[in-house]
Amino acid sequence: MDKQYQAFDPRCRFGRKSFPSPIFTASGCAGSGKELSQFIGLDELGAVVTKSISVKPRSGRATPRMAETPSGMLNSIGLQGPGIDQFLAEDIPWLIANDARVIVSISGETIEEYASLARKLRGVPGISGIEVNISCPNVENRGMVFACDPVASKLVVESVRRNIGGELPTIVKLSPDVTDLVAIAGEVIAAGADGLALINTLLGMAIDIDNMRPKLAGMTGGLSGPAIRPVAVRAIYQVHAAFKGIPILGMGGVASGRDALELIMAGASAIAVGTANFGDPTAVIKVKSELIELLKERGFNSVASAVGVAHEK
Amino acid sequence: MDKQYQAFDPRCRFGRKSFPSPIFTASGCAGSGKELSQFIGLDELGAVVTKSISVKPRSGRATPRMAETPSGMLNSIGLQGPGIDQFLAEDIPWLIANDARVIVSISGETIEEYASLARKLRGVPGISGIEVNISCPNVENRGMVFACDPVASKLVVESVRRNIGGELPTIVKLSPDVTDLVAIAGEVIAAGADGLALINTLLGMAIDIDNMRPKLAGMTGGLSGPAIRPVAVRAIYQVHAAFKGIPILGMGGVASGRDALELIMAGASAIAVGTANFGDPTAVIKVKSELIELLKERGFNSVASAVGVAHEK
Amino acid sequence: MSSINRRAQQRNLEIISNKKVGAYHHMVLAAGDMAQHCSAGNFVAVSVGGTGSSMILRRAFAIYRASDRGQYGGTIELVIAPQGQGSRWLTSLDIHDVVDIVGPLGTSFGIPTEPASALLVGGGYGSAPLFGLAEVLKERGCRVDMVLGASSAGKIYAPLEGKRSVNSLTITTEDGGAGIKGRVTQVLPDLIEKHGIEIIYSCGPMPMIAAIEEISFKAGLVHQCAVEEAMACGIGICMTCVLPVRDPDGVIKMTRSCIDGPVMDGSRVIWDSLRKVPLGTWGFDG
Amino acid sequence: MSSINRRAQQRNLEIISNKKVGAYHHMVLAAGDMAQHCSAGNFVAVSVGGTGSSMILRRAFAIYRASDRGQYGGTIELVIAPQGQGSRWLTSLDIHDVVDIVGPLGTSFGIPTEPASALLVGGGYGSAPLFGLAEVLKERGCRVDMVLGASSAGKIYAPLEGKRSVNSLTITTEDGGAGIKGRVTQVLPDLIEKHGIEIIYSCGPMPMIAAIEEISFKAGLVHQCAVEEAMACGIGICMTCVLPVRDPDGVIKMTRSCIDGPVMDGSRVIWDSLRKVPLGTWGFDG
Ligand SMILES: Cc1cc2nc3c(=O)[nH]c(=O)nc-3n(C[C@H](O)[C@H](O)[C@H](O)COP(=O)(O)OP(=O)(O)OC[C@H]3O[C@@H](n4cnc5c(N)ncnc54)[C@H](O)[C@@H]3O)c2cc1C
Ligand SMILES: Cc1cc2nc3c(=O)[nH]c(=O)nc-3n(C[C@H](O)[C@H](O)[C@H](O)COP(=O)(O)OP(=O)(O)OC[C@H]3O[C@@H](n4cnc5c(N)ncnc54)[C@H](O)[C@@H]3O)c2cc1C
Ligand SMILES: Cc1cc2nc3c(=O)[nH]c(=O)nc-3n(C[C@H](O)[C@H](O)[C@H](O)COP(=O)(O)O)c2cc1C
Ligand SMILES: Cc1cc2nc3c(=O)[nH]c(=O)nc-3n(C[C@H](O)[C@H](O)[C@H](O)COP(=O)(O)O)c2cc1C
Ligand code: FES
Ligand code: FES
Repeated sequence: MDKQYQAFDPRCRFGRKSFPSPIFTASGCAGSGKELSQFIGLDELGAVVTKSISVKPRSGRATPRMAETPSGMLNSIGLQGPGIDQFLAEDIPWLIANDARVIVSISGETIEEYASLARKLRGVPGISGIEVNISCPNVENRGMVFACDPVASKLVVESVRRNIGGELPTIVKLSPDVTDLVAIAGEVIAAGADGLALINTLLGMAIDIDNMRPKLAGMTGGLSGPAIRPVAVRAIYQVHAAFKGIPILGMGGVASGRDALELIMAGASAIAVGTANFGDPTAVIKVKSELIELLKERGFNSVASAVGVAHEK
Repeated sequence: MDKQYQAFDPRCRFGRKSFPSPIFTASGCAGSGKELSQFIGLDELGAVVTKSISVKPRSGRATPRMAETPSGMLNSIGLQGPGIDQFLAEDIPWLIANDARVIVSISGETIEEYASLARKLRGVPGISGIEVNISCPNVENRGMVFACDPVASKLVVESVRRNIGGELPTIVKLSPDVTDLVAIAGEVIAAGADGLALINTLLGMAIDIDNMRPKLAGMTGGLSGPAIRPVAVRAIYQVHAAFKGIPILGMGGVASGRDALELIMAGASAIAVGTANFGDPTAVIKVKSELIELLKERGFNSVASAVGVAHEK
Repeated sequence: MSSINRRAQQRNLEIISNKKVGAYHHMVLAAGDMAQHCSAGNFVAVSVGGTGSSMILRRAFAIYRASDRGQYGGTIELVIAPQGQGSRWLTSLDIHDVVDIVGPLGTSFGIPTEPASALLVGGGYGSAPLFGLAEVLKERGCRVDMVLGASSAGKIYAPLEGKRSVNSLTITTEDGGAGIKGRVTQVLPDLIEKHGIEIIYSCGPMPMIAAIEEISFKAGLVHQCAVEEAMACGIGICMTCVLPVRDPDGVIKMTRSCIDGPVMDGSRVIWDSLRKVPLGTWGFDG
Repeated sequence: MSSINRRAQQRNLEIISNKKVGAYHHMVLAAGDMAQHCSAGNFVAVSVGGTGSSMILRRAFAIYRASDRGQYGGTIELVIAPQGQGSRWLTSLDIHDVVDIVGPLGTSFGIPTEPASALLVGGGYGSAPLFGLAEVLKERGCRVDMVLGASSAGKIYAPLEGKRSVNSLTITTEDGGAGIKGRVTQVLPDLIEKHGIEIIYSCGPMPMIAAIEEISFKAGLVHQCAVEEAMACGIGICMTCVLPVRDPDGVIKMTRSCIDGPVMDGSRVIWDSLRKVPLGTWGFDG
């Protein structure tokens, strides 16, 4: 069959769910979805990954909450959000009514909070998956971030899996700020993760040399954007090398189809776009069309067939 | 006394040594010193920190050894160098003859190699300090990087301190790629470090989407440049908060006086400039004069008085 | 759920004029039909630095004027202070260069349904959106008095044609280089009394707006202010630009200034908790 | 210890011409006295992207010509292929724009002390340094034949004035769009025999140079080549630009192409181990 007539298959798969596009929005980088829908059709996305939702409403941190850095930015939002109940009553129905596939990102301060969020989400019609954001301080263990602790990470994932059932894919989002990422990935996979999301932001700080204080009210913040892409590629490559069968939602500094393809060749099955949305509200659409063009140019007839090709000799 | 007539004190101190300028070159980013001396007077630097030197000559890695990334670069040189004996016979005398103060960076694959390097350096006339680069794979422990292992880090520093004597300040260079940097800093301080160098590069990777392979022959490489500055500021801030008395040689993405001041306010006592030298061979001189100007504008009459001011309430 | 300005579009606009005026640059962009959707108080988000730039976030600029007729079709005008890297890049552009703009964004100044006596107070480039507002108010039969303040004379932006649309213009500078020496707040009480002011509109640095709200509250006036918080996206998706605002039900929420602002009811903002999360805020967890 | 070109300086140079020629841009820079220090084979390291750029490393460009007289004083000329972000930025600059340049850098082509018959072989923009070399060789009484190859006709850089300085010019293109269809290496053996070539100079892609060295070796000729390895600094301080080279004592060392090159003795480079560290290299540890 002539190459140009061959259908291109852009799908990707996490657990039991298949998604029609490999480009997602990253958690916390698409508002409620509604705002972005003015610029793009949400149905063109693989899924909207919601901002991480907590059990209770959260005001988030004081401002300043952001600082631009070279090819990146720091944020310290503090998971501002309406809490799971209002979220399920308002945000989710709107997204579904507007043809978006939805992956709900959840965050907790205790293992029980994660379990309780999973119970609330189990059986909610229309959602396509759960992303477990474990880059949150564990109040039961001196505020040590779950994702930095293999045991706590594992316990969170086990309790989510127990409560969510087998239907909804559980994607666990890891932090790159650890000595041994592969070990932590191994723990959460053993605990039942259907996929991994790599990477969350790097811990960073900026200081205002005029007022001589940290620029962010929260002192430290999460570093995102193109600056961190090499760390994302490395993380995805390492984890894919160790666990070939586990799909990875890759993210970290993707702003073009070339960037997305880099992460896919490292081992990501799909790509989430975060910070780039701030600079360009149509970024996801551009990334998607550029990516598919680049894949076709290279003779791939599906996204899946390019996943991890940089590992081949 | 009128502010403009007040003498400005640019000195910094590590252990028993005082350095006349707070700006150093970062290890591996100034060649042998000779190349840079065509553009700048080496005596204007606090010190030249040499490329990390090994016991034996090393060819380093295959090429490509570098890839540019957004506001940063990846390198995988593999510690190419002549070995300590030729280094002491040729590089050191040249540097001293050209009025450079010298901090010798050492790297080993075993604890015994670090000890042996320290013995060779003990009593070498004219050198002003040792920087212990522990971001090297430990061949006695499955290649795990020393700096990622608190126990191995401590053992290295203890053996260097034992062999180097009390005269030469020992500055230990840490990797940011760890879960708990403050814990590792604590270990090396307990083992006798006179100062810390923060930060070494972050582990990263880039993939060439045309040939579909990692861009670097060594697959992964060290990410440096402005992209990582927020991580450097955070690392310095955290470590200075925990160990106020220990001087820090701050580095990571410094390319201007403003950048240097940011790291100083976070807690660095002196600054090393690395990647910026590649983009601008006179970077160190510009950083130095801009820094001193900025400090004076803010009413500081010494570098030391600005160290860590961002911690004050 | 509040939502983004429904008229917002993303466009590449050509610069048709870029002139230094005092401490600022006055920039005119050929905006096509974007111009006709702009209301006084709206802003645009401008991409800075060009391809390969290390600056990844847009910069917000108040729309100084928007006009949908004229030689170039619709135009949008901005008043830009060259401060940091992004604004300096923008002001260094040449005529015919093209900039990537998202706009119009945010809320606009509410216009009284009946003619009223309005006082417009601007600090620095904060005067920009007030001239367009003044024109609208005049058209609606309002009396419009204006006070502009800045640290020095060069930082007062008050073009001739702008002055025509106001009944009186008072200028204050902190160094006394032009007008009255001091701050805008010093002259407000007298002006409020003298002109029988019923509504205050303000735009400028946050401490200035906070001080105006105090005066406005004491005088029992309506106060619409355009706030300025650091914004990463300008379109409501990043949650960086929040400030504590009391909603109609009395609940304090961390509210996005890019979509529920920049124009807000001054009496609803918790001014003494700016850059803080006040105790009792919805979801307060600290 | 080898050392950096002693004549290297850092300067801001004004662009006085920037013209598209085939697939390339020919750029002329007002270089003042930097021009008089350049020899054929030297390169310059150019800062790209301007302030606020995310590109932090310089780009190396061979000096096409350097002239120390003329309307603008000394000039340096470059031939630039717009490939990636940096070169595209550079070729998009206007006349009077200023670029930050470090140069001249690296080694230059060695000139025979006695007149000799020389063959100059260039691939793509690799022809650039060969025209200046041809002039010098002609002045020294050498016979100069030239072969230029590229994938297609647009990628042959061979300006009229350049052609004047050679005795013969053979062109090869892979698609046959100009000259002989094929690669430069196909035509070399005949030319070597026909013109009694004693020395080969080459510049172009590394696989081309490797193939030329094979021919040169078989024919027992001297071969000076200008190599191209990715360079982060261009001045010998980063150790990224190395390749395996046998030194005069027969020891293979990973040698910096920015200061011990770009011009090297082709017979010393370990061509079958390019991008590798050959077994037996000094300090080999893998
Ligand atoms: C609603 C709104 C309207 C504005 N209108 C105008 C206007 O009409 N004219 C004008 O000159 N400027 C205006 N600004 C400020 C403008 O957006 C830029 O912040 C300012 O030009 C400095 O950016 P920079 O790139 O030069 O500085 P940089 O130091 O490079 O900025 C770095 C980052 O900090 C942010 N930042 C820096 N200063 C401020 C500030 N004062 N307020 C908010 N964020 C800041 C920038 O947006 C950017 O993200 C407005 C800001 C907002 C939020
Ligand atoms: C000694 C020397 C002489 C050169 N002379 C010329 C010349 O006369 N004309 C010309 O057009 N180009 C020349 N080049 C190549 C030039 O330096 C750039 O590499 C090329 O323009 C691509 O850079 P970019 O910014 O457009 O691409 P990008 O993709 O943005 O480059 C990213 C990085 O990769 C490096 N890189 C990319 N391609 C190459 C390559 N082929 N060789 C080495 N490094 C590369 C770049 O230098 C840069 O650091 C020369 C290179 C060297 C080392
Ligand atoms: C403003 C902002 C808010 C974010 N909020 C969340 C969040 O709520 N939950 C989460 O898991 N990640 C959050 N992230 C991290 C992103 O989802 C993403 O992992 C990271 O930013 C790297 O991708 P990027 O470089 O494309 O932004 C946030 C990032 C930003 C910039
Ligand atoms: C090309 C290159 C070589 C380096 N070599 C060494 C080295 O030999 N030893 C070492 O401790 N650090 C080495 N580093 C790390 C730097 O000293 C520095 O810690 C790091 O690059 C961060 O600073 P920068 O962003 O200013 O470059 C090297 C960095 C680069 C870019
Ligand atoms: S600026 Fe992003 S939500 Fe307001
Ligand atoms: S390019 Fe840096 S050493 Fe050659």
